[in-house]
Amino acid sequence: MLLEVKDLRTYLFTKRATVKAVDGVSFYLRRGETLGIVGESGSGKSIMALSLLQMEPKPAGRIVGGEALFRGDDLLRKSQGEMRTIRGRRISMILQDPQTSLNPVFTIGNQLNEAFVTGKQGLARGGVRKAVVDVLRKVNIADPERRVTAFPHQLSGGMKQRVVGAIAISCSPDIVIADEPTTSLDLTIQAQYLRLIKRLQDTTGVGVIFITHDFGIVAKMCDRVAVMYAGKIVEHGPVRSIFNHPSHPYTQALINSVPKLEERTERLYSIPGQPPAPGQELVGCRFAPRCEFADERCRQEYPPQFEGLSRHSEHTADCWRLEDPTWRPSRH
Amino acid sequence: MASQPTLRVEGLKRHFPVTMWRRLKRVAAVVKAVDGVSFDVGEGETLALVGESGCGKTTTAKLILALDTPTSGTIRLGDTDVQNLHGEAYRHYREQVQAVFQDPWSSLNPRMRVKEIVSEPLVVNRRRSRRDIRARVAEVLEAVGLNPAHADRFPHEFSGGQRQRIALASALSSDPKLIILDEPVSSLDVSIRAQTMNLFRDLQGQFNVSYLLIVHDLAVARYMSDEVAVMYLGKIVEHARTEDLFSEPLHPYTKALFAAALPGHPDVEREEIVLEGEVPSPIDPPSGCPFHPRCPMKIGEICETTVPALRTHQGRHAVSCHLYDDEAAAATASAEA
Amino acid sequence: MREAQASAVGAGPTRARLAWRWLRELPLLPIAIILVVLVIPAIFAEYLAPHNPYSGSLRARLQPPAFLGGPSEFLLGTDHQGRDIFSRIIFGSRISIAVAGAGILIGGSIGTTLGLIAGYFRGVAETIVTRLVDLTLSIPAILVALVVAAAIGARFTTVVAIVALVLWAVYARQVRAEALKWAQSDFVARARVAGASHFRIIVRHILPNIANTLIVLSTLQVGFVIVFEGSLSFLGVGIPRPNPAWGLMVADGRIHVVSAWWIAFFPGLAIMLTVLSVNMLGDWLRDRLDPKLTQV
Amino acid sequence: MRRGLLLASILVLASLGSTAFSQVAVSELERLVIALPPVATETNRIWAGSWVMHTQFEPMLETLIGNDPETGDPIPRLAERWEASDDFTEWTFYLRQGVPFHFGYGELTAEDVKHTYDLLSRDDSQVNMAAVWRDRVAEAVVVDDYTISFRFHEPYIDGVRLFSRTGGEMYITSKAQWDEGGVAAVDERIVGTGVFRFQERTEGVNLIVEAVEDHWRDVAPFREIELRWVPDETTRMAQLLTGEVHAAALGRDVAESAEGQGMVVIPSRRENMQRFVPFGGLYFNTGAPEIREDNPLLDRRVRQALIKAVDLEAIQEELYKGRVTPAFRTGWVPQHEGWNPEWAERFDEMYGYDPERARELLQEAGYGPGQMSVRINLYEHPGQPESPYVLESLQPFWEAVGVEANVTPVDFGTFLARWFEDQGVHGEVWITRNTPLRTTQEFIEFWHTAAANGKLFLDDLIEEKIVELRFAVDPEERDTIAREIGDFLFEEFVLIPLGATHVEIVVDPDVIVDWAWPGQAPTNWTHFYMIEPVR
Amino acid sequence: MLRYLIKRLGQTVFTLFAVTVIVFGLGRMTGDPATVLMPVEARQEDRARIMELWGLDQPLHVQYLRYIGNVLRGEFGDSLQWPGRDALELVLLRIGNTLELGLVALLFAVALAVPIGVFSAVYKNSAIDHVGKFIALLGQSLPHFWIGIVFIWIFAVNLRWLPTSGRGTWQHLIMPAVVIGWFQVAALMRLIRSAMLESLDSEYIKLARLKGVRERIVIWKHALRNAAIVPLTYFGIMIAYLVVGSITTEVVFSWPGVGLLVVNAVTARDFPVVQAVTIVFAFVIVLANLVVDVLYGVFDPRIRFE
Repeated sequence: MLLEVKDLRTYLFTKRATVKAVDGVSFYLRRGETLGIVGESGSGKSIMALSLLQMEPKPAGRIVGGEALFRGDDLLRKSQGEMRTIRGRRISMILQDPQTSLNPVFTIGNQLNEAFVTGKQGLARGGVRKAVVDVLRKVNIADPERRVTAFPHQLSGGMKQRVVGAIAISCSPDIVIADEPTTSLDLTIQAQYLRLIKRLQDTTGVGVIFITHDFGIVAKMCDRVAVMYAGKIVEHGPVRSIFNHPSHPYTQALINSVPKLEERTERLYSIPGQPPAPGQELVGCRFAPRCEFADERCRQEYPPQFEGLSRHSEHTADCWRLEDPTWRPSRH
Repeated sequence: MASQPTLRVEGLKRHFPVTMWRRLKRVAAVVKAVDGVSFDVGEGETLALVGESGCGKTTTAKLILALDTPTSGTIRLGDTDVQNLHGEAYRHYREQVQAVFQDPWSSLNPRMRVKEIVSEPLVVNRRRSRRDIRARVAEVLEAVGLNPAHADRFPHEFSGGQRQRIALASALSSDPKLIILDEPVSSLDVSIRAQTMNLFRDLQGQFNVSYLLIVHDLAVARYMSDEVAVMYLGKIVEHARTEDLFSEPLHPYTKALFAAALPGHPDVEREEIVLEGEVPSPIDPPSGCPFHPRCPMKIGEICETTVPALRTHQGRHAVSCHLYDDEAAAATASAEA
Repeated sequence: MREAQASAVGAGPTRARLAWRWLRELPLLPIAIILVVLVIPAIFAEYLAPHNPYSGSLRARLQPPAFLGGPSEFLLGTDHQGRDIFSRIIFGSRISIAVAGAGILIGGSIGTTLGLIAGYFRGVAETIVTRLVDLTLSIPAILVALVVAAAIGARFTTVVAIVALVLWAVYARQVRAEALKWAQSDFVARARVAGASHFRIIVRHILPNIANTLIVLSTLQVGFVIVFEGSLSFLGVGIPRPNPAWGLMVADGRIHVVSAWWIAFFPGLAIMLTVLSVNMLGDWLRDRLDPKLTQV
Repeated sequence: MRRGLLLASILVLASLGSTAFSQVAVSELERLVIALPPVATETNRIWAGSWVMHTQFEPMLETLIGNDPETGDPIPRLAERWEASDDFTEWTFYLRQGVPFHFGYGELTAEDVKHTYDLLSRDDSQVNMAAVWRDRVAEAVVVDDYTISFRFHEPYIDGVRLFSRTGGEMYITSKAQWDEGGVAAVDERIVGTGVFRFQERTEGVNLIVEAVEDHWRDVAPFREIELRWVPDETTRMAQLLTGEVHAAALGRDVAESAEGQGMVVIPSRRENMQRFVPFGGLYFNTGAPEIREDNPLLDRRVRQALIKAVDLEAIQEELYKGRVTPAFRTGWVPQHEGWNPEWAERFDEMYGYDPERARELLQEAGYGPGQMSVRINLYEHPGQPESPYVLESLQPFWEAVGVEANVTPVDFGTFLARWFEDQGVHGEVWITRNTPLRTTQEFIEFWHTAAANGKLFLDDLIEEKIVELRFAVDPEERDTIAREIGDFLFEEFVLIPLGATHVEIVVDPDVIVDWAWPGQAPTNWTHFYMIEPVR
Repeated sequence: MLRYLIKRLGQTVFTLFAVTVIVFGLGRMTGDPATVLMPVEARQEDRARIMELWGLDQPLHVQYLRYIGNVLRGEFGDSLQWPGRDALELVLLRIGNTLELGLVALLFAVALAVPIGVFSAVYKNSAIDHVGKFIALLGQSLPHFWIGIVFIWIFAVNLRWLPTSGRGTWQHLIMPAVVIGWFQVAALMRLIRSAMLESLDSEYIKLARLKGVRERIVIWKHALRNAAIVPLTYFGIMIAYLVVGSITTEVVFSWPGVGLLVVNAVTARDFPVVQAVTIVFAFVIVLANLVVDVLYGVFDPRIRFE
């Protein structure tokens, strides 16, 4: 087990309210595996990912509980100094927006150098330069020797994102967390980038946590998927199991509300209402106010986790409805 | 398609001159943002303009909205030519063509109350009594599913989906013939998109309005539109009824887009067409077919030298690609015969 | 960024509740100082001032403050004309408000108008305005003040005109940049699509969105104006003499710094407290009204 | 004294030289620094500016006739003796022999004196007496190397003052230098015969002079003196207190502060200036239509009321620190022609502080409370830091008797321009001063004749009398005419006489023991060789 | 870049030309210098003679054309107040002193504003933030001439640490530079603080931290380098304020700079000097803006001067 997160809680303490952004999240990641974390904006997925690296947004954000065992070591108990040796080297991250995630005033080479220098103190000067060019080549950047001296604004969006990718893999980390890395890319560029990630994963065996709001990316890229809603993972399981037998009403609704390219949809399922506002005190199931199956208990008490859904041991979901075995989807 | 289209665009071009200094020499160049685009939008119908960023779809929208002036070509709304509108005719056009923009956060003035935003197209164009305006605001707010009692609130008190509804209410308030929807759902939360798209579709019938949908997401185009035009580097490369296009995409670029689109299910297998490189700069567009440098089905020199015309293929499916030259020629021949 | 925005809204607290929150977080100390030092004296000067601020008795000049053993009738002592410093400071608040108010109002209006025109219409108007701004900023205002005062005399109107002359450029620069930004916003595009006239767009759409900037900018200028007016007084081209302008009192009292330090000290303190509080309030408003910072 | 003046001009005085001051020793201090407000014109060109700039020449240049440091009386300096012709149209000077110019420019001769005269009468000469040098002097005749005669077109009584520092500006400079390098050489450095010689000048910063070794007359008390131009009074005081400068010119309020810190105020030995507040625009003889009939100041009662409303003693004691001599009739001094001792006796009755009487007078003149207003032109008169305070202090006095006083701040230069235009200051008051060195005739000519700028109070009577005075040679006759004019003006209440003040310098008693200078020159500080260092 | 420079130089020339027009007009508004410089006793005809000598008796447009002609040749004429001294030369002799003071003041302002700005952004709403802001604001709340004399009083007269005034050693520079510079700290600090807040909130800072870069480097290299660009645009205005501040401060500290010169010159109606000072000031300010623009390009690679 590469990473095992148990009951992670990160709250944002603002003057007006305490926002339970991550409210008891547990999951795990194996070597070479891709885990998708799907959720809408505000579901807490990004804060959750940052919390793993003790990078929760300060000063409001604070990790208030749980543990994150990386190769058995609890990341949450480490000092900032220790975390620095982990960030970038053992666990790295690709951020959402390539336009803003590269520092506009430093060259590509400079920013990659830094990744190497902080990562591997041992490298000599020439070695660093060679390594920089190598890693740029690895992410399919043409003419890497020349690109080293370029500033971010001189590159296209797709290239920038590859540079961010290069920074992420520069120290051969064990885990790469990719936070919506393709949302701002065009369709054809997105396809190129996803292919690149897949290839890099195949060659290096790195574990990838893919954070996204798009089931399409999950379908294409992930082995397993966890669905987040309002700070909680409401359903989790192997990707096919989830697609074929979504067990939580939210998962079902999400899958049904997305138009398909492959077939004509007469009418999409429309999820009523709005996602809960941060700081809104919620008891019971977070999705209950928008759920067509919700009853009084759903609104009062948070449901337990039901395991082994669709006869798959790893498929879990939090929904009272699953108490009734008839609702539990069975494997075909 | 109705006999008299709501909007008819013919040979629309928008070229931006740019001057650059290269090694102390002044170089004048032209960005051909929109380069000869023609299409109709039928009454009560939806036409989707699909393409990647920089393909000219947004510039086209701006031209139709008269936020920009075309270099050449005509835009007609009913019988009115959009160029050189003045006075009454200009106000009339402003009432008839409205828009909903992509970003619900920046497209509503944060300093105005909802009722002011919604009624703006009414207030600025015609003298109407306050009571009429209030009634109309309530009517359209109700239509988009918002509580008319909230008309005194400010936009920041609403969520993204609600804001997009306000934008739609505002667009509908002057009873327009055409609304331009510029990426209307792409910045909304996933769980909100479906309700918003359904709303757009429902209201189209109710208000008998035509939509010109600017979108990059093919699935959204399929769900929302009656007709689809695919744009690449300022030109329409393929144009057909939605079902025709999705059942049989013809242009290699359209095919590549389909291939690149994300699957709806892990088991969906796609043809692997991965385009190399990026969209060329519109300052220096490639000669011949603009797509030829990236085209996996390039047939030869003709692609580099001759611009393919947008020709009808099998009835109503228009495509601009040399692959279909023979067929088109045959069709023309048979028609002549 | 968007994520924060989306979440910030959600429930949509009412306007009243927002206003209440806003009030509760007001920086009380600066506001209290502004009220006590500036606003209340200005309104009730006639009732608060124990003496005539314009005339005193030569025989009672340079009296120390009452609490330092001076005559009990002069709380903060007297100046070189035997005038009650306390009364003069009270009346001086009016001049500070008038100079800052008029200067900022005139300079701000001109600068805002030209900035809006330049930022919205671009083109020739923008070129002219930016050139004028550059020109204004490249001639030291104090120098102009010296020359103008030599020519037509130092009067209230001269001082206000000089202040306005400096400020308009500051406003025009800032407003032009903001107008430029907002002119490209989607809601302005929507307004144009709706058929709104340029005037309506500028007044109803752009101006209200610049209002915050204007408020913050103006607050921060108040301090500058008061200090600037003092500098003019020091050079003898500020508010004319018998007037109890704070800057003038400090300038006049400087020479007594050894023997009668209170003449310059108390008006100096009034300036410092006012400027400090106004700036603190300005900074607070800035943190509060600048959308970039409120979203954090 | 006026008799003495004439006497002195005819007398051949023995050379007193410097013998009386030979005990002066050279200070240990390398350089004495004196902080002064900047002079209007810093230059080596003696013809390029007016009296107030001459302080900078004082250490380096000398005049034909000197002034006694204690009394200001004329004493021989570069001229050993002098005489006037009987009709006062020719003044002859016999120069001291063997007086060397600085920097080896040879000995002083009559040619140098003539050269200096040429400079002062240049077209671009801006000295106060430029008109005299240009128009009243017919020619300067070099009789021999050590004798020179100045011939005048008409009688010139006041030659002694003209050729001393108290009146004229004839600071003798070297012809040899001019012949060698012209004006450029003068701009480079100034060549004179004084106890100190030019060393270095930085415009707007300072002027440094150094002692002349084996000076023909005196021993320089300091090796170097720096005149440092410091515009800000408070800064001058700070410099004095820290020991950065050893003497500083300070206003009386600031001087008082400095005294509190152990510094010492040295006033000049004699009064330097009479200060007064004139009532403007009293032009009774011009008939100019611009003269408003309704100007209340035209009424003598109003003028008296405005004077009696002012507590002069309070101003003298509080603002001038009591270091002021009453001037009962400004422009007239006991030493000069026309003085009437009765003025002092009648002063309190006519001019004394009496607000009640002031109110009555106004009532009589038809001005009840609030019915009359006066404009006070407020500015700082150069070299008079108290002047704005005085002007400001008038307002409450006048308001107290029901006269609205509009204090209007003006720039001094702008005000001068208005004043010099005939009707510019009609019905207004301001502040100015007169040097008591000026003869009565000069005073009257400047302030009371239409031809000059002063235009304080113009009347046909004065115009008649002044002509008489100009051509009168008999001392008795002159005295009578001058007194008549004085009596007339005394009765007319033409100004508020603030009194005569000394020029002062504040010194560090650890460095300077005393400085004897008469103060009787329009230029404030003179006799730098008289600064007595602490040994 | 070259084209941009040429364009900017063109604007500079325009600005300076406009300055000459304004300065000429203002100068003539103030009345005739003969009244001020000549003795009170001088007769009107003597005054007229001098005015003629100075060419001030001509109609205004003639004077103006002559003036422009001279200015184009770089001649401002002789000072009226310092006879025999070329006005421009007088100004140029002293501009160095003013710039020396201005630069040290600038350094002081930067040295104080940058740490305060950075720390109050990093530790937003902490005690450091508040104390830093207070120090910065205090400088802005005190008129130059007042704080100047208080400084002289405390540090020169009572403590005897520093000389009261004048120019000479580096100690002479300290008080006037602090007085001028301190006034600018608040504005600069505000800009740095908000730019830092924005920068610290950015994705690239997040990424730098994710790379494992030390916090010190994150703040002082990544964040500050970006945040420094924003205040840089303010430097042009700041130079103008420094120049303005120098006028009062030079008077208080008897600093032999252009400010001191011009105060005298205005009082004396010394047109040639006032004109020369204004144009030299304008030139310095415009040049500073130009340098700032070029520096902007150096600091921000995104600007390409198109």
